[in-house]
Amino acid sequence: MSALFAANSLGEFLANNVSERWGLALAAFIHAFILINVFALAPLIFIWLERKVSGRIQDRLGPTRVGGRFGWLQGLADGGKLIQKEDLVPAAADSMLFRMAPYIACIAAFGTFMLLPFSGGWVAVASDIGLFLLVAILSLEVLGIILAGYSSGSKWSLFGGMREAAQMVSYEIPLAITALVPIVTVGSLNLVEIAEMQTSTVFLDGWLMFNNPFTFIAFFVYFTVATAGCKRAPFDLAEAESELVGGFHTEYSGMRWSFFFMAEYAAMFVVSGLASILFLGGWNTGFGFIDQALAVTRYRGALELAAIDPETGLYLTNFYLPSFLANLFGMVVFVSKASLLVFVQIWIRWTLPRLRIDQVMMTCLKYLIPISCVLFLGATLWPIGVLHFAERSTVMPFFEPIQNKIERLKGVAQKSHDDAEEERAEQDSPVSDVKDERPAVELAPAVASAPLGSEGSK
Amino acid sequence: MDIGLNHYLVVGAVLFVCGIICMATKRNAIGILMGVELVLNGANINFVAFSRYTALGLDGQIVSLFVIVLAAAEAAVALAIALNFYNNHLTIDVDRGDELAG
Amino acid sequence: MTGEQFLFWLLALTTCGGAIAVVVSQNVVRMAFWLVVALGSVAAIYFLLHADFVGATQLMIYVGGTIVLLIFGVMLTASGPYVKIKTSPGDMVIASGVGVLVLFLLIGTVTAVDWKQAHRSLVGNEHAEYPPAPAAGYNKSNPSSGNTARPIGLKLLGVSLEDTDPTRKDAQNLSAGYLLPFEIVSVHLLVVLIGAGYLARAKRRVPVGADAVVETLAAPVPVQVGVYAGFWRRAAAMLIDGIVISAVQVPAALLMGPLTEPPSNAFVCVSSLLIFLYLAGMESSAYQGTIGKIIMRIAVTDTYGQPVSFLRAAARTLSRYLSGFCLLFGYFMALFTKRKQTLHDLVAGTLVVRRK
Amino acid sequence: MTAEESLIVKLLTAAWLLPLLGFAVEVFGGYWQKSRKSKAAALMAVACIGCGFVASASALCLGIEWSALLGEGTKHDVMEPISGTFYLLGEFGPLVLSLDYYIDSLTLLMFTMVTLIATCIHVFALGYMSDELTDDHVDHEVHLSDGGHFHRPGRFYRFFSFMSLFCFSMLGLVLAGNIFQVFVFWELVGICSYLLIGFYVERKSASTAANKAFIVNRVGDFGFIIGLMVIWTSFGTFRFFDHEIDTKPVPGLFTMISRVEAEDAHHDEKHKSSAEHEKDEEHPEGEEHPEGEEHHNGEEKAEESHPAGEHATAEHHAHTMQLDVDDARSVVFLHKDNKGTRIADPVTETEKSIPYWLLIVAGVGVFAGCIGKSAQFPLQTWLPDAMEGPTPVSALVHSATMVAAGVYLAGRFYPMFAPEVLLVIAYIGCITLFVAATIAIVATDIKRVLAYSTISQLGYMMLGIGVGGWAAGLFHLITHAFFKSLMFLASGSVIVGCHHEQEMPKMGGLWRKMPVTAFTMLVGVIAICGLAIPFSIFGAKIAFSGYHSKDAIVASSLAFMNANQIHFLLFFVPLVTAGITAFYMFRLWFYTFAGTPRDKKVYDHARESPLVMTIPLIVLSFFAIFVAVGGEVGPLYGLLQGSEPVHVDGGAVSVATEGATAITMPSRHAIHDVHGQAGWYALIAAVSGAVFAYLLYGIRVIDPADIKRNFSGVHTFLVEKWRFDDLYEVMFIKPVHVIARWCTGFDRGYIDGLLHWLSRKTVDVSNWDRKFDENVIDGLVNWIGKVVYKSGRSLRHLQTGLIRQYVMFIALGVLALFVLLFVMFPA
Repeated sequence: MSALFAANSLGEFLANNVSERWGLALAAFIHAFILINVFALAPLIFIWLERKVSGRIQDRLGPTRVGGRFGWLQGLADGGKLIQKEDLVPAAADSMLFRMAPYIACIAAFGTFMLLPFSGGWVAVASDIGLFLLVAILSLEVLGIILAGYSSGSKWSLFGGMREAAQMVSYEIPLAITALVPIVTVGSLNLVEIAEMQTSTVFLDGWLMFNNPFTFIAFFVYFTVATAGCKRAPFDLAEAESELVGGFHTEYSGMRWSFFFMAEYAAMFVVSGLASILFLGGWNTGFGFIDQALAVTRYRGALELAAIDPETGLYLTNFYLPSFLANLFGMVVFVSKASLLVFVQIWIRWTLPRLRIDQVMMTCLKYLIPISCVLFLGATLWPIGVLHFAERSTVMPFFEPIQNKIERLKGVAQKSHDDAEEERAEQDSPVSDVKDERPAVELAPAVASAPLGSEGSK
Repeated sequence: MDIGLNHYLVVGAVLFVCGIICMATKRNAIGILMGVELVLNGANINFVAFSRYTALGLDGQIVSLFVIVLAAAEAAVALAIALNFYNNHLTIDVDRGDELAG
Repeated sequence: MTGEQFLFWLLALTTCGGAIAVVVSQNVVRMAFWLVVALGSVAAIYFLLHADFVGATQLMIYVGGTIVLLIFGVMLTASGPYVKIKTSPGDMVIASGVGVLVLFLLIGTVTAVDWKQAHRSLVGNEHAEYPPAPAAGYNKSNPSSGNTARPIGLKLLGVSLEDTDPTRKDAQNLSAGYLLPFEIVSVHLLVVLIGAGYLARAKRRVPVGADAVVETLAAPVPVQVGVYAGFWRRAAAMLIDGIVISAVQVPAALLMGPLTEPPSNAFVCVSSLLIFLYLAGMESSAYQGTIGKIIMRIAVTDTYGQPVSFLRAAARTLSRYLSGFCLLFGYFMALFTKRKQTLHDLVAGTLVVRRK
Repeated sequence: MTAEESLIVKLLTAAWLLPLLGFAVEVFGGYWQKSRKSKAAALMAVACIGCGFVASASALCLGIEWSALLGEGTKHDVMEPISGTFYLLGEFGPLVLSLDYYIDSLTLLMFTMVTLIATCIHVFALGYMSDELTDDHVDHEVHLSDGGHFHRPGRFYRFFSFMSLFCFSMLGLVLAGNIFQVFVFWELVGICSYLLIGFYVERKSASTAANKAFIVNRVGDFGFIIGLMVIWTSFGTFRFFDHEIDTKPVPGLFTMISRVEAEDAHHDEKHKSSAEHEKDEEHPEGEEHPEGEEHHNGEEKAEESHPAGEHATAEHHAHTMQLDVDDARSVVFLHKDNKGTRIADPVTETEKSIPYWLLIVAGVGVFAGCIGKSAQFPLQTWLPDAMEGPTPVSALVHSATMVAAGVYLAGRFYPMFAPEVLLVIAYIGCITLFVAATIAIVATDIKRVLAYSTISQLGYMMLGIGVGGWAAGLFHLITHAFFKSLMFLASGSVIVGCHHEQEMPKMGGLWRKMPVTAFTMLVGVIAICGLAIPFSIFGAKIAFSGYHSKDAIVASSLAFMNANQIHFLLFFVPLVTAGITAFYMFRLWFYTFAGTPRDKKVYDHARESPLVMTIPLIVLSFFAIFVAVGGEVGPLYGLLQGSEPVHVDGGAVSVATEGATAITMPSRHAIHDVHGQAGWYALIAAVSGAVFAYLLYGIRVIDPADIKRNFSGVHTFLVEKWRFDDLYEVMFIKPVHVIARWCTGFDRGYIDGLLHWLSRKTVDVSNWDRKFDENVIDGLVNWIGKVVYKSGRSLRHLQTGLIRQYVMFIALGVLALFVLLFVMFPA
């Protein structure tokens, strides 16, 4: 269970402060609330963006009326309309599966937000296999599409579902492989760690995209594959209206129909966010001096949270405001990057014509999979080659290796932390006062090493 | 009641038995394949539960990983066989594939 | 009821319910749906058991992969959207009876064992903690996190992080690990992939007389279409090429330094590149073959008897490594393939034929 | 072992094993190929032996200390022997059988020579054997009963695979590190020659010749085996070199039979050598002999107190070596440490020794093998008959492989030979060279002349080794290999050019038709005769290789005669034979190439051979001219001296150092002193022989036919090869036939009768057995079969083909098993 909720900031904080059982439940609730209220809004914004961008590309204005100048409430208005519509189930449909399918698609798309970090430590589940789990959950979305296509009892839907199944299953393979290309460089599947390692020294040098030629190409391959995996144009064969009416959602209407679109836009955001974490530095800006300062601040914050009182052996959970602000800034950076990539996807959709289904499949199976395999092989051999021939860990002449950088920044944070400790110790002489001022939680070593589940049952 | 090893083993047993019944009753080849998957999953639950509740350690999880991977391979081959069966018999009903009956 | 208990009962319910629904359903797609429910719940049970990597794998492979394949099978084989092949009620009753008996047997067996005592006698410590601590993850500061990806990876290589008990002598030692099973499973997967593709492939028939048609097309080197070069002839050609290459390489190596010392990386790289260019270049040239092939009167063509492009020749040269890596088996394939093709011939789609 | 040494070992191993690989590939690939028109096997063989040559030459370049060879310093610094074990075949108590290697400069030289010549011959054979490149080869020399000729598929691949095996065997023999391994490869060489001589197996003459060669060789090998037995029992090891058994150092054969300074050398010898040395001291060129200088220095270090002039006598005295014998001079002690003191055998921990006569038996036994292999008197008869094989085979057999093996072994085993054995060798060689040369005078078949000349030259080599000119003998082996292979290939070219006409009386004037062949042949003839311009130009004589080597042998025998006046024949016979050699070789050349054509048909059809055949000729003639350049101070001789056994240098004395039976081997110094003198003698003999031939056959001053008429008795005797074949017929073959007839009678009368009786009884018994079998056993088996069949028919209804039922069966079976378990083990 704790693996599911292994959060190292909010969950632990609540577990330590409130009570272990209810703390975790509370954390889960808070996460869910944030997900629904913040990121379910993201599709609405992106739908508005889509209409706006398409309008501008087609030399028209797009929505203008609802919500002030830019029609920015258009998405909400659409949602309101859709909720009011009748929830239709065709007579030929397999009604249980028909009703169930949109939920599966939606849950799979939104479930991935659980693993997507937004800033240093700001993640619901900081799993060591975050990337793996994220891709696994994302791949469940196809199930909803297939079930929708099958259960509608319409041949257009069946064709759409079939195409979708073939396309998504095929594109999952290059997606996973290209996502593994930067993994080879950093050596971790933990998305937080991956992003933290991309702190730049000078300008953009920390971004994994610029780490070596293979990651550079891999970014573009990944982005193409991710676009196809989200069944976005020019790969939107599952809902090609000129051929299949509406594809798998031909028979859907109202809220169930809109669930598919929420899922689609959520998935777009997730793959774009993943792209920015894997290739574009995550919440790092790319400017060396800013990144380093922010990283030191974040590490300092982590040290403050995990500080142990040397006399009592208790955790001192200090709240460190600069760290919080740095994380907030990081989130802004991250969301901007991801949104930019979503914008590019929209841009592509309204620029490029649609492919034929056999072209789509051939592109994937004959080109993208071999290319991604070659990239993976190259990314594996590159560090060995650089180490062997140039006798250094990177070809960049003046940038330091990833591991050294992290160690150095952590060292700086540790030093400033120690200095602050000393300062505090000098200012506040009596130990008991300190204990009163700061919230302290007793965590005996034996308990700390025992599983939370068994602890709860004792 | 504390959740212990027995609970998980019973869940595994239920899965296993469901798989057996599935294999024994479904005339659809795909259905039989699903029964096989259920049986394998029942066994896998046992492995992982033992890895948690006994001194087996990570070995149980590794074995279950092997099982999962091999089950995927088995599913691929079984589906290919099912497709061939369909090509040859124009049905997926396994009761029709009794050419070798004594 | 603690959170764990609640989750367990919930998941047990969905798992067993899903499984039973699979049995009861008569529609194959519904069966698949309930199977997804059951298997997804099994993945959640793995998370509950601190086996996060296994759980993720279960999700990825079973729920994400196998189920899709199953639905594929359904769609390709069903003659209509609602195919129901009914089971006779008698069968159902008998199977259920036997199933219930087996279930009682299993439950009886499971509950008959005192696991706590069994664990303690197995460990050899009468006061061992039961249940034992979960297999510790990589993250030592947070043992309850269940991060098992790295320990499992290391375990596959034979490093055991979980045994920190200093009294156990072999605890920190390297063992053989699961590397060999891992490799075997990998090869097995590859074989299955190829085999499944072969079984499920669309059967195509090659038009009769394809060879005869292409014979009329002009080719720079007159070759005997359909007269494939034999293994020994090709081996001799390779031997000659080896002599030619070493006749250049060995003096060059002697210039670089004494032969007893390993050559420099730059030398290896340059000579590998030159050898590659020699092989691929000669085979795609108007000679259609290396010096050894010219001497042995054989030539490289594509499957239509035409000269090969440089790209194809390059692919052929690179896939020679493939032939070499599988214990030279790729080369020996020329002994028994129908058109005397080696593995790299098959990969690049080339033939080696006799010259006129 | 340094990296360089291990590289040499690897190179030589590669050169040795490549032909074996080639053999395997050729023989199987050839067997399976569809058409017999493929040259692939030949190219493979050429490639293998060519690579072998490259590897051997590289090893030669790597292994030789060139500065020591060409500059100052002793020749023994040229190369340290490399030895070791490839593979342990088995251990039988203290006796170890293994595949070893022993590499010194001689080995390297032999490798390079063998591979070079074999490469040339292979290339030549590409052209020579090309008429075998057919699926339907007609053998015109085989007449069938219906009057037609014999038809068979071409055997191109077979020829080259045998050639590869031949090269492999010879190289293995050279590389061998123990005498047993030598024997193994010795036999392999024998079987290869058998296969190749009998290549045209359908021809009666060819198969007979092959059998003859094989059987005659077995006679020699019998002696070889006796020698091996003696070595096994007395020495307990076969290895040449020092090695270790269970970490105990065990000396090899060569170290066991090391020499000590003679206690009292021959008075004459002492006197003479001291006198010569004094003369040498005054001579301005005395400093030219670095080896002498070195010993000089060594002596100075040992006895510093002696003034330089006084110890000169002592030096030569000290250098006369003798086997370490007991006081009764009948037992030779083995095992000595570096300082020469006797020690116990590390394995058996006893002081080991061997009776002196047994040592002689061992030496003579091993030499008997050499007699057979190198066609020495009295086993020389097989070699001329071996001409039945294709000419490239003859070239290979006569130059680099088979016959060279015998001389090589004699040289390699030299440290084991007691002086008495050496005397035997010398006399055998002496007789052989004379007998063969006389027969060659009257032979008319071009290949037979060459064959007898080979026997004669082998006699020279043996003589050289026997009289203590170790390096001279092997020197001649190398040079002879080049010019004899050259001449054989040239004769092959002539034979091909004349459409398989081998009789010289039918040729003549061919040099106009085939100039390259004629002049390369002339090079070979001059080389073998030893013609030279005996004046120094740029410090070296203008001479072909044969002059230098033959000169060295004659010089050795002259020195030997000086030391042992009683054995004067050992000098005069070779000297005279040198003249005979020149005579018959020029006779051959004049007969074949000069003068007017005698048979118009042959002449008209004659043509020069293709390039693939002439290029090897040119290559070989180049080597025939220049291989021995510099003579005694040249690189080749220096290389040979680099692996010369230590005691050769100073000369050895026999155990009986007094009286008529005493034998004193000349020291190198002594040989060198008579070198110039001997060179003049040999040159005069050769020139006179050549002039005589020119008079007889070149300008025909006297008609040879007249001579033939006048000396018809001698001529017939010579044409019949000294009647050796008749002698053997009477001595061996007839008695064997008589014994065989007796055995046949015994076999037919007694053994067959017993067998017939037994068979009748067996038939009776089996008749009874059959009745029992048919009634009792078959009835039982049939009953079981019926029962099984019936039950099978009823059981097969269980196999419904329904997978679901099978699943149920499994589940029920498991249930049943568990129920059974609970019932039987209720706890």
